[in-house]
Amino acid sequence: MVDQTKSRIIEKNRLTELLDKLAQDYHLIAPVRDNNVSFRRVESGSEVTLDYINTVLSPKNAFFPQTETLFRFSRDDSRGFRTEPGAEADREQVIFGIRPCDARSLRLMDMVFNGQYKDSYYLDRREKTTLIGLACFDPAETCFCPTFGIDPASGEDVDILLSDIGDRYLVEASTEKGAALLDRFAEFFAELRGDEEQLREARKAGLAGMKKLDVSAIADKMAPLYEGDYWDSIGMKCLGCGICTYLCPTCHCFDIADVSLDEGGERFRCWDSCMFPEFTLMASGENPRPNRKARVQQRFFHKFKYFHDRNGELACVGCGRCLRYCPVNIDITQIIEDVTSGKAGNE
Amino acid sequence: MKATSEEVQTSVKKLFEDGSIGHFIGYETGSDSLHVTPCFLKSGQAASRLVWNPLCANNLSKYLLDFKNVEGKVGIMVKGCDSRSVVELLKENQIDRDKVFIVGVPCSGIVDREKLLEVLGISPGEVVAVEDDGDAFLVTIKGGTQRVDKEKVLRGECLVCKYPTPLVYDVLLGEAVSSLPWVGDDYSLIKEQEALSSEEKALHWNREFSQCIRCYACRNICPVCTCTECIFDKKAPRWISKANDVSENLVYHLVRAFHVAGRCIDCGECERACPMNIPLRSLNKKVEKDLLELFDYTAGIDVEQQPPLTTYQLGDLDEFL
Amino acid sequence: MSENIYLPRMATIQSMRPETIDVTTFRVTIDGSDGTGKFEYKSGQFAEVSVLGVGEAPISITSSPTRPEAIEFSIRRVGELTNALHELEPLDKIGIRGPFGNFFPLEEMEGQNLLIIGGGIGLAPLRSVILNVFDNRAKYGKIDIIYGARSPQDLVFTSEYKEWQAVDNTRLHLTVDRGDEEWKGNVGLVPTFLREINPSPENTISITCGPPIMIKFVIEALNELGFSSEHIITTLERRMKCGVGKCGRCNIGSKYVCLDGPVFTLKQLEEMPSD
Amino acid sequence: MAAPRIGVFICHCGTNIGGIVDVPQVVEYAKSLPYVAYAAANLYTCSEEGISSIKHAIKEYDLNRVVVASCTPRTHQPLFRNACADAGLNPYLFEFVNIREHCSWIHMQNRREATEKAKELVKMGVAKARWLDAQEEFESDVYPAAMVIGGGVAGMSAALNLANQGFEVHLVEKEPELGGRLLKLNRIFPINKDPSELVESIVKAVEGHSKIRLHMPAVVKAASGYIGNFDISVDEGGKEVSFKAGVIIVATGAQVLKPELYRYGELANVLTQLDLEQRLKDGKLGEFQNVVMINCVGARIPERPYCSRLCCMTAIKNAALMKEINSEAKVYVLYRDLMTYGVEFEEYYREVKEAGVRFIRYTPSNLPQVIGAERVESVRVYDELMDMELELPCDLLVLATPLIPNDDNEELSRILKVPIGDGGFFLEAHVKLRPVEFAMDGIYVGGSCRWPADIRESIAQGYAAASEAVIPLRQGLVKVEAITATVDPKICKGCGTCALVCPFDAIELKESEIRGLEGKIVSEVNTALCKGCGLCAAACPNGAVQQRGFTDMQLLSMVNALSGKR
Amino acid sequence: MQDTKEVQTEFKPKILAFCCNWCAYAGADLAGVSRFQMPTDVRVIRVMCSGRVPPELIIRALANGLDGVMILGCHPGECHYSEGNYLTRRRAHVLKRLLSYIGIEPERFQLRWVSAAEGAKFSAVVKETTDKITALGPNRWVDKR
Repeated sequence: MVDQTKSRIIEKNRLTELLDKLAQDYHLIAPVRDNNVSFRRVESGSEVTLDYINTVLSPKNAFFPQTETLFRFSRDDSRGFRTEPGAEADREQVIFGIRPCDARSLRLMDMVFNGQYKDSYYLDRREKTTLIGLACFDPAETCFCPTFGIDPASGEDVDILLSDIGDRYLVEASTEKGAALLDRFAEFFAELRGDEEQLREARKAGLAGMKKLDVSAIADKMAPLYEGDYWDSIGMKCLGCGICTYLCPTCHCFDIADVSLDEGGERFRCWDSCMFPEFTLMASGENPRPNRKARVQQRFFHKFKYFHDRNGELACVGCGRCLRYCPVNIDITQIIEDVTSGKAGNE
Repeated sequence: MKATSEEVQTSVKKLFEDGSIGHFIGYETGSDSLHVTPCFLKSGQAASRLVWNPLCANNLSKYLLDFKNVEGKVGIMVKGCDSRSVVELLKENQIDRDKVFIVGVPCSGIVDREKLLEVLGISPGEVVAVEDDGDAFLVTIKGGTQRVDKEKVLRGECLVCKYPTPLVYDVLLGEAVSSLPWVGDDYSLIKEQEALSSEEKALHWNREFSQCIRCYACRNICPVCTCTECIFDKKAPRWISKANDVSENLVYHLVRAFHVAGRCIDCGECERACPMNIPLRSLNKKVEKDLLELFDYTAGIDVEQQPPLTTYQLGDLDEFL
Repeated sequence: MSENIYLPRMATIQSMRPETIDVTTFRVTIDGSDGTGKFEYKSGQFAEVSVLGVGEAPISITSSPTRPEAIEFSIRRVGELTNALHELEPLDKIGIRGPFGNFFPLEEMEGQNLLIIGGGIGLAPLRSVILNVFDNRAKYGKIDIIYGARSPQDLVFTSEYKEWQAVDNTRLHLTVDRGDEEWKGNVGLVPTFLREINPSPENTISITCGPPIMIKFVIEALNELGFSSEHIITTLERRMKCGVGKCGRCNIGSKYVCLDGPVFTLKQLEEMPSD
Repeated sequence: MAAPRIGVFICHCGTNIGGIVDVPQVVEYAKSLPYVAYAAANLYTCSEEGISSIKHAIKEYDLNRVVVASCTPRTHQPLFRNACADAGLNPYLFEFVNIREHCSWIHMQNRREATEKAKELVKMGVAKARWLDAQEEFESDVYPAAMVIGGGVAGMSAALNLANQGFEVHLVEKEPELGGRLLKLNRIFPINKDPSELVESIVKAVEGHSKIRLHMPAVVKAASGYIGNFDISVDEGGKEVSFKAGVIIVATGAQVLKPELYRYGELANVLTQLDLEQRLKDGKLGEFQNVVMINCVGARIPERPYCSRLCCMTAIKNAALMKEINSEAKVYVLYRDLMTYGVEFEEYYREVKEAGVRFIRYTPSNLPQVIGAERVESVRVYDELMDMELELPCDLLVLATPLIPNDDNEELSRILKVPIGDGGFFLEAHVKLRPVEFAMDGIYVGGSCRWPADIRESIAQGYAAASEAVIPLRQGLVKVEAITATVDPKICKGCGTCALVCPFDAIELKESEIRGLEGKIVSEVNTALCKGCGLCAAACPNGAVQQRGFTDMQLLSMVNALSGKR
Repeated sequence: MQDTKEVQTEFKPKILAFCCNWCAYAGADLAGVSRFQMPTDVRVIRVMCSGRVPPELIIRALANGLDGVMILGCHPGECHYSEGNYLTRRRAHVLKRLLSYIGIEPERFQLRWVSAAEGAKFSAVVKETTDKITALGPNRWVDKR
């Protein structure tokens, strides 16, 4: 149901103008088409494209950049160092056009970066970000977000949701932060005309055939698959590249390394992937996950069991990126089906 | 005649039966009708899974490295381009010819999925099958069949393919294809790039390299990237920082282009694998073009041919400025 | 912005004591006189030790919290960071984050006999326990320390053995895989030696640390000797980076070695996948 | 390995460096560099005082690396390396930085920048020094025997020379008789003597020498090993004979081209100069009245572009002889250019000309033509100098053809792993610096197998090769280069790229015998053959092959240091 | 990317030269002995053969922000190791073209032949290269890490 009080509309032809305005006041991150469609920092509304199903890279970069300075250091005259922390997020940011699946992934990432030890870099950015989502009405064949209880047309995990209902967008704020932003840019928004609910429902027809798998018992069904040869052929096929993990909106693994210059340097973190052999390789030369099979297995166990055991959620939002971009077409939905149907154990 | 999936299945089955092979690497239908995926067989029973169609893009030859220590011969399906990487693997002693049984299939072009969808204006779920039909593909979509000109929807490497028929094989299924009618100047795109100013080139590549996420898919899928430990994974010396910035990405891509110089056979797998759509073939093609112009060398043709950068002629070009 | 969990505190190397050809014990104090210099830890925990410009690695603490004057790390040269550490000199600065991870349940172990089994550099975290229980000697029963290394030259903390042996109701059993002319002690692998010593499982908790292959056979031997899996405690090694359960590489099943470990009972290990 | 403690010594070199570069400033800068435990200036580092200050500092400050920033390593490196060795430090833990030739002397007008550059050069040197490793200089015994291949005048001269110095020599000749090409000659220029006198005396000396073991007729079938230790196997009249040699001299000579020009082989009165000599020698020439000789037959043409050098003199010599036998005879020499180099030859040519031999110049665009059906009756030639066509009566046409490489050169090159140059002759290591050696240590070359040589040159080169070869034989030990290549078999993938680029065939693909890698095909360096060029290290795609003293780590550290990275 | 225009007046390039021990390094020595004065922007790294310099090192140097890299080796036919410089020549041609393809001006990577007797040539090469690279301005591909 459209909440009349928190909802507005914006005419399509005013969107660019709004984005221009947002870009002035915020770090505006939005989908841009280059060789591919990816979220990027934009300076003006005209750079933004909304003609895409999902971006290649999820917007996790905006909270957990691929490379991020943890602190800098400088050498002093003796043998010491002076350290200073990496930059805080210097301005409030707006992510425009985030899909409900990617928005959900942030909730999962929060579980990692919050907790006993708080990752100030991630949390700081998270706090300073307003998410403006874009409802999905034309999902891709590879999409299966309903599997994880995600409604691709809902604004559950965003501050504001835009729904394309033809000549205008329905604009719904679902948080205080969202409502505040709507107020601030009230000039661009108009009152509802009344047919919005109906128009939106009509658009939802496109979601009818979406893949929805039953994952209610997947964590339990994974456990016996630890041994056995189900993962052999997947490991065989896997090339050990980082596409699936780097494109995954829920994958959060990173490495930490130093840069050393004459005058000082910095310690940075950067994305890392459990698909890489070096990920678990110890200095002694031992590697607890010595082959592709072990690494593939870790990835799926992490998503469908380990993460669940720790946090009570599955670490997948059904965005389909890993399936869509895997050069050898390893199909996560097939694996879910194999596991949940019991086929995986019987091979 | 082009070989059919059935022919492949029958012949692989027979190879298992007569003991010629103990393993087979081929293709099977993937997650949808526009995808195939590598398929590994240990017996002839499952041979009916095998397919051969214009979607079989993967160069399977790299998987041969995983079968070095198995009992019996490994059968593998290769297209023209794939056979050339087999030649390179043989050249560098990475595989043993006596342990490999090569099933060659002449190929008249592989579909570029994205191009096809764009040309037809459809989504992948609507496609039922894609078949080769001479200079066009027959695309069966829900509710009919469409004929699409190959030139509009072929993969980039297929548009300049000079070796559609495998150069090395134990058995060839289907009729050899000697040349492909659409292949013209292999290097027209490279020449366009070469003609740009340094500033334009730098701008262009800066933008491209800044997109790279260093997932290493281009390296890992590359059939001639066979190092036991890649220099980019080494810690001492550290050639490249894990930090993802343009200059590190530059080092990665240039060194990679150089490392496959004289070995790259333009199977296009790097570019196909790249999720960010970086035009990686452009770098490799550039080197390929120079090796041809400077040293009259083409990779992957002859096992006995000495790699161009390990040899010289007194009369090689000496002008540098 | 809240506290930066990745920012190390600076510390000063007070001394470096060579233990073997490739193991050195670093004695370190945390810089800062304003109370930030405090570093409270328990036996079995580790710290992330860094050389700025080179990197960071998890290192188990080998000193005992009962002796708070300095923190000690016994470090073997195996990789980039440990090499860099060995190339430092006293008064050089290093970075310390931590302490991290869990610890040996010393309180639960009170009143029990202790069987401490170490191999090679694996004695480093055990030494923290050893010194700790020595300083609380009355709380524990009999202490048997079984320690082995590849050769007499590979034994660590040799300068302290005399002192250890002098402690009440404590025995130190040494063995080496290969002896030399001067070696008068036992020659043989730790698990074999353990069987020969034949300790009683009664009222005894065993804690062990060493190379994975040794741990595997020590556990086998302990099982044979009748130790229950709740009473076999070991500490694990994994590649770690962040030390705080975020970077994702040190998990065994759903446990992160850096958060939930490194100390585990055999019972806990048995419940984990054999990763 | 202990932590690096680097000592840096900056040399004033009197005012040579100190007058331009602010040495104290460089010393202070050096002290700030990583791992530098000590830095000081010397007035003259190479003086006794300087050397002892290095030795003293090594001990006093427990230094385990030394960097000297002064002049060029090409002259002073041995001195400083020895100083390190004297102080108990492996000499390869020394690194040289050149701040004189490469800095102060070339930037005399810019003291500030010269000082900055000196600092950076020191920084790079220190960065490399941090990664230096100790190296061992291996020595290997030299088996006191030589193999000389070829029993011609060059080979025999070399063999005699070595044998006379007391070394055992295996002389391998493929013909059943010693003497080589000389046996076929009639007279030798410029002394007009019968060569048999010369040949006989040398052959006698060779055959009678107790130190020379003749293998005849015999060909080399296989050779393996390296300087000091070659294992050789020869086929001696169908029997396989094996022996060891410390050095090898290649003196296999050359052959005379039999042309397919001027109807040679078709008409009975067309001979080569060598045929002519044979007939003269055998006394079977018969009557002649008009002799035409053509030079440069089959030489200096696109497929054989070189000048064989000897043929002109041979023609002149034989022309003179014709005149001598029949003073009435008309003798014409048709030439393109005359190669009569040296005072004696020029003189000889003039005399022959005065004796009535006519020299006519032709051009390659207008070759002489042979007239006659059954035999040559005349030769038509366009005389370039007189600008007219002549028809020369001719009852004997003699063709001067070049020396060409022996047919079996390639086979021998393969067996000995020594290179052949463009024309098919053997290729020496360096035309000026190492003219009678191959690049591969312990193998030497002389005589016409290297390039057409006359008798005098052949003898001289035979002696030259012998005097080079005798050095390792006399020393009894050879020092093997310490700056050699190494392979890490763990990461080597056995692609063989390194072996392909190695100019010394020092790398082979072999099954590893290392524990854990048994059976893996990897590259293996034969340190005795390796000359330390580092081509393999640059060609290896993943750094499995390294060059000692110039590792990737060391070179990259220098580049990074220059770039401000640590 | 740096804006090249702004800094042009102050710009002093940093150039690296790999010199073969047997020829160019000796040539550089001779230039010194002869007191040929030249720009101060070139730093020499001695290698035993020009063929020792792997392309990785050149690419790394340029990505590190150095403004130019030279390899100075023996003239063809004069390699101390018989053929090292011929292999260098092939590699360098391919690399130079590849670098130029991505916008690194050809002047920034040069292979030149300098014998032990060519002190004057060494000096000329240093001067010429320095001038050219100074005119080009700073390397566009600058590393920050």
